[in-house]
Amino acid sequence: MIIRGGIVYDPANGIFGEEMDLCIDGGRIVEDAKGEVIDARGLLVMPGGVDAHTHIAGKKMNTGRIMRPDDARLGTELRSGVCRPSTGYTVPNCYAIGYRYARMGYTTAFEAATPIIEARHTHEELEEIPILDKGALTLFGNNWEVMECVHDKDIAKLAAYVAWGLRAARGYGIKIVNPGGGEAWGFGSNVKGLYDPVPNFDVTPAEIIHALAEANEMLRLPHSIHLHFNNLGKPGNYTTALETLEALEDIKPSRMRQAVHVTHMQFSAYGGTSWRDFESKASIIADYLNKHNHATMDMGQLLFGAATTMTADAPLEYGNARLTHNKWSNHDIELEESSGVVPMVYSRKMLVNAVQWAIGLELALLTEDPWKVLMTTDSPNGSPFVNYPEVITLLMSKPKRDSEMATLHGELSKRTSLGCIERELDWSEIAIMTRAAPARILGLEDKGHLGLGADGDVSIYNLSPHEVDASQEHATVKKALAAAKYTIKSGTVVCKDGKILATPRGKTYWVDAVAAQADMDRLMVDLQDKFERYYSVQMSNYAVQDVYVTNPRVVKAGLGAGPLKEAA
Amino acid sequence: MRNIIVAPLAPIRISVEAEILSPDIFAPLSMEQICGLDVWQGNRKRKISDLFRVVGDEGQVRPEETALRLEGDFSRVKRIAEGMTAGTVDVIGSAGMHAGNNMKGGKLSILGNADDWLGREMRGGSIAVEGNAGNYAGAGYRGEKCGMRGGEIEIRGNAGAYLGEHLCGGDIRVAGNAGDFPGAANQGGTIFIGGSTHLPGAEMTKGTIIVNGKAKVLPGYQKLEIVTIGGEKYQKYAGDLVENGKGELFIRTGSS
Amino acid sequence: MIVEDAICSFCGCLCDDINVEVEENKVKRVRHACRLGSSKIMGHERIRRPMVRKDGELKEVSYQQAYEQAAKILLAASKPLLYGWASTVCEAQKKGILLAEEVGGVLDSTATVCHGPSVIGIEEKGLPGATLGQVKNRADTIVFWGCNPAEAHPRHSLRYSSNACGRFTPEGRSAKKIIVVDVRETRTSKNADKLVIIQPGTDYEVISALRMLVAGKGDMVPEEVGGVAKSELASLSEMLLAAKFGAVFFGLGITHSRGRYKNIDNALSLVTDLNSHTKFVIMPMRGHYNVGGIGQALAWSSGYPMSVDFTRQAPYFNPGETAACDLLAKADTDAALIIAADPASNFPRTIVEELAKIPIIQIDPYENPTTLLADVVIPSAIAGVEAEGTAYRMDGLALRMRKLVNSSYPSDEEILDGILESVRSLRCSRSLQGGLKDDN
Amino acid sequence: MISGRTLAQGANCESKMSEDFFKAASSCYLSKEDYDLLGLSDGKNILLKNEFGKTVFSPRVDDGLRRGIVFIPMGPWANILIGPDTGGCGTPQFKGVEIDLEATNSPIQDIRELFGSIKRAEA
Repeated sequence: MIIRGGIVYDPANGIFGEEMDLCIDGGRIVEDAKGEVIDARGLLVMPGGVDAHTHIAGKKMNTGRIMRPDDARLGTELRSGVCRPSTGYTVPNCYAIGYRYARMGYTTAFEAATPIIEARHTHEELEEIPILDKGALTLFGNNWEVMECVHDKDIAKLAAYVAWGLRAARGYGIKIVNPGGGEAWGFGSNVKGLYDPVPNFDVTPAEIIHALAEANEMLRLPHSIHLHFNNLGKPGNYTTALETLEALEDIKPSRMRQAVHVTHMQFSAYGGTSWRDFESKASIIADYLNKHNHATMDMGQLLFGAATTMTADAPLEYGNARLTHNKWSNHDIELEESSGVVPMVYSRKMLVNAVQWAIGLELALLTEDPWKVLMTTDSPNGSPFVNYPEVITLLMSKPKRDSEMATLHGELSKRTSLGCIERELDWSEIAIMTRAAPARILGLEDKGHLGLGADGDVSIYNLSPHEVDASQEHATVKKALAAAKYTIKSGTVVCKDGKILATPRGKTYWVDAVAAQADMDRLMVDLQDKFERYYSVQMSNYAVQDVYVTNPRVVKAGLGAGPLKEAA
Repeated sequence: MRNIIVAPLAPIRISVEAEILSPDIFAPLSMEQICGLDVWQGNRKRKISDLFRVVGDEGQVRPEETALRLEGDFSRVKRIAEGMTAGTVDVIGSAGMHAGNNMKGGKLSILGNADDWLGREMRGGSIAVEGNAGNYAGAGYRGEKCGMRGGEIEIRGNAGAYLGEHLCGGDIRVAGNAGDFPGAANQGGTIFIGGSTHLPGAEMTKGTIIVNGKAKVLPGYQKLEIVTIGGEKYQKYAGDLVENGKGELFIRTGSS
Repeated sequence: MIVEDAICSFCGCLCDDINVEVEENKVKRVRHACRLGSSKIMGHERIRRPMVRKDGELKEVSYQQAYEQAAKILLAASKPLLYGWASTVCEAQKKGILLAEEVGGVLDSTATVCHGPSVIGIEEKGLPGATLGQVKNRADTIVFWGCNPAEAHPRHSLRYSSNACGRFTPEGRSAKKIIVVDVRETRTSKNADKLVIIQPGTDYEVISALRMLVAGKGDMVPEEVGGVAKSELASLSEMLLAAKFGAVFFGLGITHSRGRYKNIDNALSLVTDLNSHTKFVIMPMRGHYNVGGIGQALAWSSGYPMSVDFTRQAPYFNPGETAACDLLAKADTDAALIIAADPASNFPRTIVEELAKIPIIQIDPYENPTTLLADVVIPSAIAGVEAEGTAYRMDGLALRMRKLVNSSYPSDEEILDGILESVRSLRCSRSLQGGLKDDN
Repeated sequence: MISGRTLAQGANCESKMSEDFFKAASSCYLSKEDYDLLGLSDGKNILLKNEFGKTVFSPRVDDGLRRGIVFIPMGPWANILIGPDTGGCGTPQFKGVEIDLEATNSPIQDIRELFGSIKRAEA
């Protein structure tokens, strides 16, 4: 396949809006190719989009679907052509997830949170999602074995457990959600801060996070720890955010990447002492990130309208349910986690929601280096992913932000600095925040760029980047981003003019990390005891079998994995 | 007024979904165009004229100038007058499920019985049923917070269970009895029941329910004073206190 | 040969510690399973060959002939019902969902005569739940409301609930409070610390009274609710509030009674309210071993967990309208594919009489009353014994069922594949002849 | 009347044509008082009927039942007494059904008799 004459943005390879041809053969970018010619003359061309943090599969997602038939009916699209029927808006069915991401030019999406014991379910759903390459992060932050290793300061055994857990879950990396809080929720309480001990385990969230970061680097995992802070979603929590980031300054990354990725920072950049005096502290967070290089983040942008909040932060969800008097699902997971799901509507009339909306944008605009901040909505927590074009246009257009702010609460300008921010992102920066940076942050070498050997994932938009002024013509930009002219996945046109033409099966990434045998042996003694006494399933029935990952892409890590190729 | 008559050509076995039976759809179309409209019978898409005799005045008009008369047994025809905004629909017989669903204006009259989900999520207009209505009259869809938000439903016979579930506004009057749980999670509408019912106003937070017959009252209702409405004495209750509700429930004295 | 840690395919407990002794491809002995599980794994007299009804009699045919006959029936129907799905694995369920889409049918599971009302209740309120191991490790107070696990889920108590020992419950039964709420004494209530007998059909009122008591508004509760004295309810409420970790398990006693899903709705609210005071979770006691799985698979593929109508090429969901019993009671379906279920036994008789009026395809390992009414009978391997695959436990945990013995019968998945192929080739040849949909 | 799961019914629910299932599912449990009041004794059967249908069961005493409550294992015999109305939520009301009962000498229909009487539509 030859993609002819596009205006290409490939920031990972230093290409910023150059007219050039791209060739794909055997599913990869090559020097030269024959076959189908795609006319992209004058059009915006970028690598396929990569979403490093989204909720697309597993128990939480299905719980959201089951409790929300009201949401399912909103997104109904008929079965037609190669497509099975779509339903849902905030909690779409598996098919809709694949089609809608592909329609926007995305080709890769990572599920953000899976407990090991429920990973089989996650993979069942990932397998049903068409087109996309995907992976799932594995939850470790409230796991008994983790806390016991942390308590014993036994990082080697912890690393062995992480390796074992990733393999059992066919998981990609370490996700930590409200560390210690999930365990405390087992008896209905929470941890209050980074140094508040976890009941019954005599460890602090700070210790858990730090130890997991050490284990992460000991195993040379492709991704860093992926962290959802304590106290998330609470006024005044920016201090927890800063404290946590400071506590990780000494972590030496084992690869050329961050030491910690902080997810949906919007929910952790809150000032004030209550919802009454709630205000943005985005500038302080951005300032910290500008001065330090060990951390990256994603926005977790919130948009007005319907959302479904779903997180392993179960106490937060109970709070949400009581606050909004909405439906509440909770799911505690033996020895490992807890979680919750609550539907939500963010209202333009609510000052709190307006401030939240502004915080996400401030974070992205005040952080100078676009490689440090990803465009996400923590879908469907801040808003469903189909609204990414709205977020991108807000980032690219000051007039759009101003006209939006004019419709919001009058107090807003006192609570955030968004109105004073002149910065408008350009296509290079957007390409970084939606393609190059998520791939690099995740450690996906073949994604997010268009260099030789990269995956043949390309998105082409019906938009001339040199002619359209994204600042003024934001409506045109939004329309173009919502329905790609072409989405090409591994060299196959999967979507043309917003219509799905093919639904190939995507790959599932997982990390096979090797730990020292002696540590693994010590670990097994612990685990056998846990399965005999505490788990409700047998150890032999626990791990995800190969049959659940039919198109795996195994990334080797850990001991003996050899020096890893670095991203450009 | 432009009059259009629709009548089944033969008894209907597999139910028909005919959301096009609405003044809003018919008004701007010629008779030929109307006859070409699709309805669904199971997985078969059919022309309306395959299943129904359709006759009426020609002339493109506005919905409020359109009178639709459905003659015969429409009890297996669903979604009659869905979303209608104006005009009239008279069913000279019984109507199937979801009649007047999401209705916004105009008038729907049903001479016979109405099946379940009559006036589901209705926002305006009026519905009158001479016979009985099924379950969920004036209710919402599964999982939604709001059912009927406005308009009026009058049922001269009995109503089924879950009458006005999640009611957010509007008035429902039932001359006869109502099934279990009328006005459950009522958030601001009014329900009048001429006969008896069971457990009215479960989790009601706002709104009013008046029962002239017998009704078992939930433990979350606080007994207040006796009041007189329209010359009759009623026991007033406030609730449902399980939800800190401020709804008002009136049950005619001597009946509970 | 002994298969260790086999997973039992009877009830929603999915006990996964079963040892099965197999000799010459036959199950000889089952260890650790309860009576229900052993009976299931040991097996019974089978249907031998596929059969098609001719002149009123079922006659043996080849599998291919049976698939083609099934395809003809499904394609001739304007609203075929594809019902059952609880006692088979997700791999078959997924295939069934695809078949329902392709033939434009309504897919419903046995949940609609079981915990269907629970699902509707969850749609109203959500489900504050947990995995069973969480209950095992933490629960000091357990409520069985309208369920009788001693007879329906015999190992529940030992593995997960009343008699289980875990990290924070090392003393097992002796340190727990067990509460049973029912309309009668049961084997389960014999092991309880407290039994509250209520009048049939009063669950909703009793739960409302408990909610008032839990919220400290007991002074407004009448002296007697549902046949239970207020003092009795007050002591129950105190027991609930005294829990450090409470778990409510509920069964068909509450879903099948007057109030149906509203009972569950209110119970979910009670548990939510209790969480303002202490920790509480709630869970339905699912009957068939993978009735949870069809709910999960349907939800991720269609957005809805049961009773999904695909006739208009897009999923539509509305139990009360699209559930199997609704369609049959209103004679609003014209063919039925029944798999891994026995509606002739389990539906009300008047509904069975309606079912008998339409063509029926049955896929099942065993003869049962539905066989007596069926037009096409296709014997299958026993999922979870002779065929492996995924099942979801009552708490939503997915496990992989092991294959214990080989079978000469095709699996449910293979049979559905066969029917799907026949549907596609029949449709293809008909469209070549120009007459597709409107040929009835 | 309430219908529900029992161990014996459950253990035989995949061998419904068997004698064991017949024994398990064609029984009807009632309180001692009701049993005596109806003049039941060994060898006597009991006829249950309501607006939906009638059928004969083998009566047994269950001390856990209160007066006025009859328990029948779920199955095709019990289901003769269950109405088709799903109450708008898809599920028939299998429990809390009103019935009349009387002692009888009539035999219990076996499973084939039970279904032999159902009229099949002409193919």
